[in-house]
Amino acid sequence: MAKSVTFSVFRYDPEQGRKPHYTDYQVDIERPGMMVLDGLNQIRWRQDGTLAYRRSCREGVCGSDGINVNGVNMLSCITHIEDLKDPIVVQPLPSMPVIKDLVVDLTDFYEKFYLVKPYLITKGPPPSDRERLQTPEQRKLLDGLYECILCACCTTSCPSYWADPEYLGPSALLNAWRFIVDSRDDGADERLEIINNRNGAWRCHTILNCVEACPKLLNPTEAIGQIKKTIVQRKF
Amino acid sequence: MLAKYFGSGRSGAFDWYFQRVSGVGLLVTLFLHFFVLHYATEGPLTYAKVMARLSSPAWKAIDITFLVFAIYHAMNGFKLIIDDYVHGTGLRAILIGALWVLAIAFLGLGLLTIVSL
Amino acid sequence: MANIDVTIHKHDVLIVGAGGAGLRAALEASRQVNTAVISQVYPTRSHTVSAQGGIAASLGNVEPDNWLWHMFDTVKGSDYLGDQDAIEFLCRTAPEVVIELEHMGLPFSRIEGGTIFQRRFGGHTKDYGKEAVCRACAAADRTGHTLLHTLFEQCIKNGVAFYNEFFALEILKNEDHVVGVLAWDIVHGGFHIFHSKATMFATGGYTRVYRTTSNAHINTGDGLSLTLRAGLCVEDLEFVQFHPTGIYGAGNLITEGVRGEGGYLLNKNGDRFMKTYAPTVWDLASRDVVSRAMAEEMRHGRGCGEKGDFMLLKLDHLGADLIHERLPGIWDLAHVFAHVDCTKEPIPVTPTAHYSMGGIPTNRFAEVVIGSMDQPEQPVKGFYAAGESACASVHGANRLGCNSLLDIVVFGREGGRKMAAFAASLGEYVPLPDQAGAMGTAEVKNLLATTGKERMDSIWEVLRDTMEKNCGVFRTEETLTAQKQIVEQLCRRFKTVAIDDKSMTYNLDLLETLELGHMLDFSRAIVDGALARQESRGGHYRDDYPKRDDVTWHKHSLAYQEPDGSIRLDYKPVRMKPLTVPTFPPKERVY
Amino acid sequence: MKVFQAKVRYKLHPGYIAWILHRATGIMLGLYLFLHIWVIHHLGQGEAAFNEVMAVVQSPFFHLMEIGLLGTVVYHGINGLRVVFIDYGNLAKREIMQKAVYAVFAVSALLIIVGAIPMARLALGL
Ligand SMILES: Cc1cc2nc3c(=O)[nH]c(=O)nc-3n(C[C@H](O)[C@H](O)[C@H](O)COP(=O)(O)OP(=O)(O)OC[C@H]3O[C@@H](n4cnc5c(N)ncnc54)[C@H](O)[C@@H]3O)c2cc1C
Ligand code: HEM
Ligand code: SF4
Ligand code: F3S
Ligand code: FES
Repeated sequence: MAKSVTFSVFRYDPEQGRKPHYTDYQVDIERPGMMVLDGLNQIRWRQDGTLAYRRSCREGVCGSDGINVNGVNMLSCITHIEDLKDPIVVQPLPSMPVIKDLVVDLTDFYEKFYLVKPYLITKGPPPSDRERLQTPEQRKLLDGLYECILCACCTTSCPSYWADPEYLGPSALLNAWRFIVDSRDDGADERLEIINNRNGAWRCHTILNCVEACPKLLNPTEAIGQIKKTIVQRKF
Repeated sequence: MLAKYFGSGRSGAFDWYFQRVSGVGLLVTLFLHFFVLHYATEGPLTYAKVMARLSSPAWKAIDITFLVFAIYHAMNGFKLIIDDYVHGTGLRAILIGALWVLAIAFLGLGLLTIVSL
Repeated sequence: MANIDVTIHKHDVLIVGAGGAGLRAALEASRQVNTAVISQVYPTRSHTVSAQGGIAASLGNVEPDNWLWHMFDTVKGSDYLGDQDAIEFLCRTAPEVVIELEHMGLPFSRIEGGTIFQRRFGGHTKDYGKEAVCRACAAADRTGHTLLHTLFEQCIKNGVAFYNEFFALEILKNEDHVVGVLAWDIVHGGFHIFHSKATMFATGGYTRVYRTTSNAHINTGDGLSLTLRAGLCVEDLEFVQFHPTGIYGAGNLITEGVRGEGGYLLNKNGDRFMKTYAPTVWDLASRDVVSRAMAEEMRHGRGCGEKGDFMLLKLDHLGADLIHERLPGIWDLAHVFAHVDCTKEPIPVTPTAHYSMGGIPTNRFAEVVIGSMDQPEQPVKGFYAAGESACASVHGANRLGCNSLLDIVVFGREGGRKMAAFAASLGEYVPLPDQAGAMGTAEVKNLLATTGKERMDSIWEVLRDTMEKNCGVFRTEETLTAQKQIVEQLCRRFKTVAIDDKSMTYNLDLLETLELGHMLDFSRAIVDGALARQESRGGHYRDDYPKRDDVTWHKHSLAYQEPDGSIRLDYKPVRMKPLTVPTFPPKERVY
Repeated sequence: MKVFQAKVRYKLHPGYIAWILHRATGIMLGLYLFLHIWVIHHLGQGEAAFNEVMAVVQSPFFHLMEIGLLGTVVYHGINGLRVVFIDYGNLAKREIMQKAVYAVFAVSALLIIVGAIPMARLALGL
């Protein structure tokens, strides 16, 4: 197994005044099942300590490490090196300002998320001594929505977002829908008001890149479709 | 930054919905139009053949529906594209305004043609 | 390089760490006073997001339950080292805080009738140990994720100030009063002093010092060594929990919920070996017991695979439907990290370093305290701790599954309240000391100026391998003495370590090296504590002292750092008196 | 701190290709529509004007162009249906979405070929 693969990594350091460039590294395949993150760690620890990237949980649940590998957005920690074509081209998430190397500025992404009021909004007080009731069927509506880890893989893969940075983007919309369909929530009106905007749901052209990109196998397009239909239903 | 998301005029719900409605409408009328024109009519198109068909009121009605759908759909489609790529509010207003003028002009022209035949 | 800007911020309450504990505290405090949170990562990247199985509370939705049984289980699980006042508070408050979470919007799974779904979990029993009980309130197998996200959402709603991607470097003290924290802005570079009236550490666990671990890269226990360096003590670090079911080769956790739902462990002969080690609850015994049983099986050549170094966790008999509904995340993990479709085949597992029972000593109000055998505990003014980085101590020598998420919300909330009250009562800010942050700024500046060949990786490699070998599931005088020397030697090497990256912007090299410094510091406390403790209790198992020794060792270890970096040990008694109920006296622990 | 905007280079997924084609065909159709109305307007000018236009339009070259038009319309129309069914159907489902795109390609190709045969005959004067 003394094989190695080439990582062609996007490098950019704002302090060096140098244009972005790609540096090739040889990564040794030490064991089967190595992930792209293991490769990046190997480079950082053994070859070039200046490489910067984000990571935390290393098991695909925290959403730190969305990057673009061979032209596709993914989480480095759950992408097997052996499933990729050599050389492996590693880039930061597209369309976001690059802070350094693979680290991008996600401020805009987070602000879009805050904008859709991603928290339970209730009008009446909850029962004093027990949980609000929600049937398993009602709870099932949240499946495929609440699992979002805010990794930004979807939004940064969306050509509509590239073209129009004011677009809310699939992740924010999916999270909005997560609350709108929650049987305990009373904030649908407020949220739909915000989303029913030229930069809201209507900028989605059902391109489906977001669905291809989502590492948690969620389906933002479907959620956006629900939002559109709901708004249309309420209007006409 | 919130301000951007509020009160910027038309929401887009109407545009979106009727893009679909007109699209499906078009699918039907366009099919008829295309089929009749290119397959159902025998041999080379002549003035007489076209006029004969067009002067029947039923055909006029169909063609008018087709025209309205098509103009709306195309104009709205172009608006969608302008919305995507033009971010300056002023420029966008001008372009979309121009689009409206163009669309109405061609609608008039088309109607005139159909009715006057 | 010599001049790096220092920016000063003022907030009534400052919380370091945006995991469940930090966020719960922030939410509570922000209702009353100006509150800020600094975190090394964006809040939802905190390690709490990984928690799978559930949060314990005796709601009794599925079958009758009672907080006293929960308390009994927790005391017994802790191998009688837990402080019983804190444990009573924990278990009694549990239903209230869980319901509160639901009211905040946490998407718990539900049962018919619409109440919160509960499942069985290791060590949780009914009627004082009779049989397993459904006590773990769960959102599928993503309970931590939903908990963290829900708390974060509420914090957004409440306008808590977040300083994300800030790395705490030093605790600032004026005399014996904690007045804030010095931090490094990871994204832009630069020092920031956070001046506060009350400061909480909720910096999470420390098991990244082991090679096989279920923990995130960021779980490097920084909070503990910062506390040590501030001249305060840490408690019970030798108690590290090894979770029985980490994915073989990777360490990622397979929740105990799998066994709660009916999965079980097999050895190479296909035997359910747990029946001999825990005749009552079998696979649902406490974690230390199961991990040790597995290690024991492997020692006796009954492990699976060529090297006999893993066991099999079988769950395919549960049926694909149940797995996809209740354990969808587990299916993913097994698929991605073990190449196994767990609806068809068993998952190869080994014990994996999982949870840090030890931490910054606190009382049940999340106030950091200092005490000793003959000196009653005294709060440190303005300093609080909660969550995995704290030691209340509700987990004693071994934590029960699902008690940690409970711990972080109960003591996070309590700490938040206490801090808000303290900050309000304080009136004026206690001034910053002269030369505030001199130590932390020097540490960073020195690293940025280093040249040399020693690299952090070669030191860390050795540290995590040897900690696992010498200070893991089984320990002896011999291995621990060896480990003590190894860590000392690594500390010496660390003095000459150099970093490649000298830039201010997102300098990961700097961060990882700082973190390694932290790990080395508290590893010494782990090893020294373990070496001194000549008994076996909970997560600390000494082959040379296989019995629990309540006469000599029924006490908490405390570790202080000497100026030369070595560790001085001290001890304090276990708080045996609960708040309202009689004490559960130490008994032999059988499951 | 200066920040750099990464160049977008994204792998083409079926859905992405389908959208690019839809947009391209949409623009072409829109332009054609306006042209078409202009041309047909000449019908109103009487038989002579009509025949003049027709003489041009009935040439083999234009018949071949019409095949292009057919292709554009058919693809845009069929894909338009897919787009409608993404929201008012279940074509956004992960398991189906790619298949739906391929189906659109296949059906369009089929229709185009079937439709093009008589036109090609006309064009080539067969
Ligand atoms: C895989 C797994 C599954 C688990 N499952 C369960 C379960 O089912 N039930 C249960 O009860 N428990 C479970 N646990 C345990 C539980 O998840 C953790 O103990 C708990 O989440 C810890 O929360 P915390 O808030 O204390 O710390 P964390 O969530 O770890 O947060 C630590 C915070 O501190 C910050 N921080 C750290 N160092 C610094 C620094 N130097 N400067 C600035 N910020 C810093 C980090 O950014 C982070 O925000 C599980 C643990 C694991 C690993
Ligand atoms: C004369 C015929 C037609 C013209 C001129 C035309 C033109 C256009 C244009 C310019 C667009 C915008 C493209 C874009 O948003 O990228 C568009 C979009 C669309 N068209 Fe057509 N089209 C025609 C026929 C049809 C037909 C027959 C359908 C079938 C149902 C259809 C369905 C759609 C749909 C659904 C969209 C919206 C795409 C979106 O919102 O992303 N169109 N069309
Ligand atoms: S929807 Fe998927 S891709 Fe998008 S942010 Fe959430 S988890 Fe990431
Ligand atoms: S990629 Fe973009 S356009 Fe819509 S379907 Fe996804 S959000
Ligand atoms: S490191 Fe957490 S998702 Fe990859």
